[in-house]
Amino acid sequence: MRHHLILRVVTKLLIGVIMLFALYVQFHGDYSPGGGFQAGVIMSVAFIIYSVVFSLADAQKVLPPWFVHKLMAVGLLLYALTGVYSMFAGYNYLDYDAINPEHPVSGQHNGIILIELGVGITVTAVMVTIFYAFASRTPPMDDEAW
Amino acid sequence: MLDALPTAFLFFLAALILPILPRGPLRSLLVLIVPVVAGLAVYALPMGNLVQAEFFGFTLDLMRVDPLSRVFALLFCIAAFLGGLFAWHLRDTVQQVAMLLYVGAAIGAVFAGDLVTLFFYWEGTAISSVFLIWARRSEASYFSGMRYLTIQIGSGVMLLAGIILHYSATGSIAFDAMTLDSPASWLIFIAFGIKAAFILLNNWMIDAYPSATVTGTVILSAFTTKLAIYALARGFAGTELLIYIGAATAVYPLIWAQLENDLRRVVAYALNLQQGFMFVGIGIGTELALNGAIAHAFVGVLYGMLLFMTLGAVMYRTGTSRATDLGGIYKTMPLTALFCLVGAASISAFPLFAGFVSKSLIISAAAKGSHYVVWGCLLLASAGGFLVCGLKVPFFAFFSKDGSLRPREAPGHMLLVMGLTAVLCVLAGTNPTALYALLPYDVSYQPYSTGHIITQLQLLLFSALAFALLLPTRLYPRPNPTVNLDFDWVYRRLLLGAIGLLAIPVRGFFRALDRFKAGPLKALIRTLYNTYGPMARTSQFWPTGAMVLWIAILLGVTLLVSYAS
Amino acid sequence: MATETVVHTALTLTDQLPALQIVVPFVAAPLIVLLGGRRWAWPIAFAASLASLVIAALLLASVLDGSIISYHMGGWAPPVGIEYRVDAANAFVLLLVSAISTVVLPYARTSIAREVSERHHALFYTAYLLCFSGLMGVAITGDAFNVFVFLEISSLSTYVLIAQGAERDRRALTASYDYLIMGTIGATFFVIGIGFLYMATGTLNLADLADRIADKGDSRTIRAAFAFIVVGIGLKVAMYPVHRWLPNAYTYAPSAITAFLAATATKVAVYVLLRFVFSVFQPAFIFEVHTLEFIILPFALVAMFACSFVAVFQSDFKMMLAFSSVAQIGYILLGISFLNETGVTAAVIHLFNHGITKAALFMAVGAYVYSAGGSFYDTMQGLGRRMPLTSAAVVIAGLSLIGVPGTAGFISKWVLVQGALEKGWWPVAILIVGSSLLAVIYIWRVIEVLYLQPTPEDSRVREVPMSMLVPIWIMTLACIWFGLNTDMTMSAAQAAARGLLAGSAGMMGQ
Amino acid sequence: MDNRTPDNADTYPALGRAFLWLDRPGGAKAVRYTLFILCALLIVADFVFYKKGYLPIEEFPIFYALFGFFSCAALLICSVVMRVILERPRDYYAPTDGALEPSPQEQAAKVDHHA
Repeated sequence: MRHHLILRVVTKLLIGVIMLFALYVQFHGDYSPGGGFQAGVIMSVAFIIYSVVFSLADAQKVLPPWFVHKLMAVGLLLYALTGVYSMFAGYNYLDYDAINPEHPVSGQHNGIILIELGVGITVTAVMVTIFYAFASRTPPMDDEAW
Repeated sequence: MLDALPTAFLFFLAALILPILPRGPLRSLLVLIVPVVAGLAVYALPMGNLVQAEFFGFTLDLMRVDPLSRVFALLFCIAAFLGGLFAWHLRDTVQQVAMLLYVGAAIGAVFAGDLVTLFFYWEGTAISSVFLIWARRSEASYFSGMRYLTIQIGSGVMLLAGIILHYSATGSIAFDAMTLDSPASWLIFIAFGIKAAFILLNNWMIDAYPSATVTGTVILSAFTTKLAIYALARGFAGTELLIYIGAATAVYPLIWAQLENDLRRVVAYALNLQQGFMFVGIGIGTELALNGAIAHAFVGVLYGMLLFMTLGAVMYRTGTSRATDLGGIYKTMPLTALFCLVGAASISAFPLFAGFVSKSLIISAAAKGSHYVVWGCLLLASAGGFLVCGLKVPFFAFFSKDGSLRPREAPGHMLLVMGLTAVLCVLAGTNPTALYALLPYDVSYQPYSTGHIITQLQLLLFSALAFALLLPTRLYPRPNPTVNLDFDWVYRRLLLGAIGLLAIPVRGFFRALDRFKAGPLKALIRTLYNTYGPMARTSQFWPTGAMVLWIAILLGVTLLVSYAS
Repeated sequence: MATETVVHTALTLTDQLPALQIVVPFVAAPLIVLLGGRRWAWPIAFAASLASLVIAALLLASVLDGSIISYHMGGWAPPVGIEYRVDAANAFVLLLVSAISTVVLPYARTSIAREVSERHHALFYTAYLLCFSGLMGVAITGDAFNVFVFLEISSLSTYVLIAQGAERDRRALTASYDYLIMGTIGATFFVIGIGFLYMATGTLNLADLADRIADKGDSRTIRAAFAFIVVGIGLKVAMYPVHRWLPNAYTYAPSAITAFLAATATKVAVYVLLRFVFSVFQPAFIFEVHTLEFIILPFALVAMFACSFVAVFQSDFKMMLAFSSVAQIGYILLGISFLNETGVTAAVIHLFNHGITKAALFMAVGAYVYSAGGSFYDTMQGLGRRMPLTSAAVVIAGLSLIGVPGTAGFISKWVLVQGALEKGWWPVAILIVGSSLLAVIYIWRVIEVLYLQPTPEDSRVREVPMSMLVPIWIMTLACIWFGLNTDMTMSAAQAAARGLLAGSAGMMGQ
Repeated sequence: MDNRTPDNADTYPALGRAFLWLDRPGGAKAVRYTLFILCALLIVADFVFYKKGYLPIEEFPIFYALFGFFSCAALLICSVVMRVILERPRDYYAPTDGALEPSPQEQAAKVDHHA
């Protein structure tokens, strides 16, 4: 899509905004509608648009597939290990009180943020992986042929 | 230290180690040392139930040590030592391992305090000992071994059936005295009886002993039947039926022993006859009689082994033990001949020899109980036994006509062990108090009274007189190289014939089945194949849609049923 | 939410066991991806499985006395929060699954190395661990929706695992795809059923559900829920006529996976079925009785015969065993449909015994695939002499499959026949014995191929390595052990059956 | 091949030579006469010594001697008669029966048993 100049410019402008919005949704998850799942999808949209407009190869330069794989695992581990931490602290699995036993409410907040971050990372990575998986199949025709 | 381990395991352990050792004297030494260690251990064992194990909810007594079991275990250790020494020249792993396992199983069975353990060792003796027969590695010994195994396993199966019935009736698996009042005890009784070689159940013994190897026969003769004697003494002491069975068993083999050509078979018959004496002793069941039976078993092992050893030595040197092929070899095997005479004197209960002190116990007990017929039978068996084993065996093996055989004297270790056994026989005969001291009950019995010695000598020497007078005439059945029909004819011929008759309807049935197979059955299989075979709808790949359709149908039906009800 | 500091007593490791049961394999899965190396994949998977086994054993030991462990996720008390609930019935299943997994994994290492290309190994073991933790989760959780979630985790990873067989046979892809469609429909039905239940009762906690259904009694919604749940889980169980995904899936999956799935996946599904049929719904409901008698019972009987016949005519050992699995599931469902204690005991015990038997057999199939390159009868000709240990295991496990006395299979069939007679359904008892005869035929065919046919002259087949033989023989010996020593299995199965038949009381435990 | 060594009495063991008188003419006769004498002595002894019996029949003079002689004679004669009924050829049961193993005379080149 090298010749779609407008698209390329607009995309460049939009990607930052999309990412910012994703982060907003991510970190307001504990107060308002939103959270890791939605944020992860939005975040992945940024990468997907980039690869649609610029090219899969460029996108994979930014976010190599092996890295995405690791991200999936990291997100999941973040979630799970938060729970494990509370177990070590002597609470039930995923009992966020453990994060700040003096002040359970703040513990709950922090716990949810951690969890949601894990979810967000994983969802982003999974969405991007699915896109990569479909997109990296041999293209039926190249851009110039449109 | 050794009382924590069941004595039988010593032998099993040795059987495990033996194949690792290099082939040669080291192995023979192991076979020799184990019985010594075991014997010392048994001698030192305290009384009581020493080792127990849990097995499927049963508590098994692996080591019941009491005077009765100890004397038999001791006897088996001695027999294993003698047999091991006799087999010193052996370089056959199979036989050596089988020997150790067999002895171990026999000792284990003696110490078994409950029926389940007894059963395992019972079968163990059967399975391990058959290899001593097969080790001859001839076709005849293979079939003989198969017959032996079938009968022995049959005994085990009956024992098992009896145990199961006994357990379901009483809830106990303890091996104690029983009475013949239920199918369970009858089954156990017959199982014991097969191993003990009751009359008409005895042919396995005659068949198997001479079929085994030179060394195998010696070992075989010592354990299986004596183990059964132990079992009978433990379980059925005082059973009156045993007296009559014993009397019959003692008399029955006489004629066949007279006719038999193979001297090892003759000895087997003679040993079988001695079993009869023991049955009588057990059947009478008084302390005197029981002691007699056990003492007789004890010395029976000694002279039985001695006789088989001498004949084994002859066979080792000449390759045969048939009366028609032997004769005159006392010239070159004089020591063997001498030992054979000692054995013959022992089995015939000559005064000063082993049999005298034990046999007189039993006959006295029979006479005391005024069992007239039984007493007569035993007397007849004594006289006839002397005729076959005391006279016929040494005479035809070593003296008789002079053949062309000039074998060398038996090897050194055989002479040593035969001498040792002969000395034991004489010691037991001259020193009865030492023998009686081993027995479970206290006896005050003096075999050496003048009257007793005279009557016994009368009996024996006048039998010899009959032999001497009739031998040159045609009234003496000289050995012929033939086969004599015995009870085993029933299962080796009659039963086979019966099976042949049975085969006719069976064949008819299968013919009909064939016709059925060709017709309707084939059609049925074809239909089944068309429905279920690889090309049929049921086993082919179903399209996803079809599967989903089935789901929908199933859901619909389920909903319908649950709504309708 | 608490606004003041709550006094909190710290939990000990023992209290955390129910959570650890799932968390350990579940954390291990992404860990493999993160570390990425092929070298680490197997040790991590094995360590996780072993740890699960230890935990399951500890759990079973602590609930054998009939007590119940309840673990509150995130500190939220049930019925609002998610509850993990361990009693004798599911501790038994947990132990079975983790034990099979721990035995299969060493086998898998060798077998998978040959059947799956190396670059997929890390992800393979990840999927395996996810499947494993999903199955464990289904068994341990006390929350209906959580059951669905774990069921999906295990199912999705199973689809992946089955597709791994594609390197040996491309048909694995279609098999996996079929299973995906069927499994998804099943899961959907199941979740619809749960939705109905939620509609009718307003709760998702299984124990709470049972209580409320008992209070409320019969209603249309509950009947619909029952139908959907039975059909949904029935799909997972591979109930006849919706069993068709199973033979292909088992046949084309990698050997180790087949062994693992055959011994665990359908068994866990049976456990869920038992839980819902007997604990959540009241066995006294007439619609339930009718459903069991008019639908499950006849289909179970049909499965026993139809699939055994198909098995008889198969020419692929693995496919034969797969069909035999469907037939054997027929026995389990039959036991359930008796609706008496003996029948349920038979179902539970057959669940276990068939699990170990099939694990042994499928692992043996894998051994033939490993050594001879295939599981068709014509590649296995005369291998009884070339691979004596594997073939001996096949014979013993085959006898157990037939139900010869002295093997595990006999025990379950014996109890099953007793259940039928107790009910007075002697024709069913005869049918049970009759279908066992079909098992004789198809096992005999294998034995004939292995022992009575000549080995090809140029055959270079050798016995498989110890790492495969030892697991095979562990399972084979287990077949004999549990055939002779029935104390443990029978008492556990009876305890489970009694607990299940006690209805909601079984769930609440008091 | 010890079986076939030339028959030379000097090669026999000493003990074997000591018994050789048995083979000489009269050797057997000597044994037989010894037996007769012993039997006669025993009959005498029967009346001389006291013997204790449990059964009345034992009190009968030389009961044991009579019993021994007549029962054995009867037994032997009985066997001769029974042989007519019982005797069968060697290969009655099977062509490979134990009774058929070759005897040393039948095997010209007998294998060495000391091997």
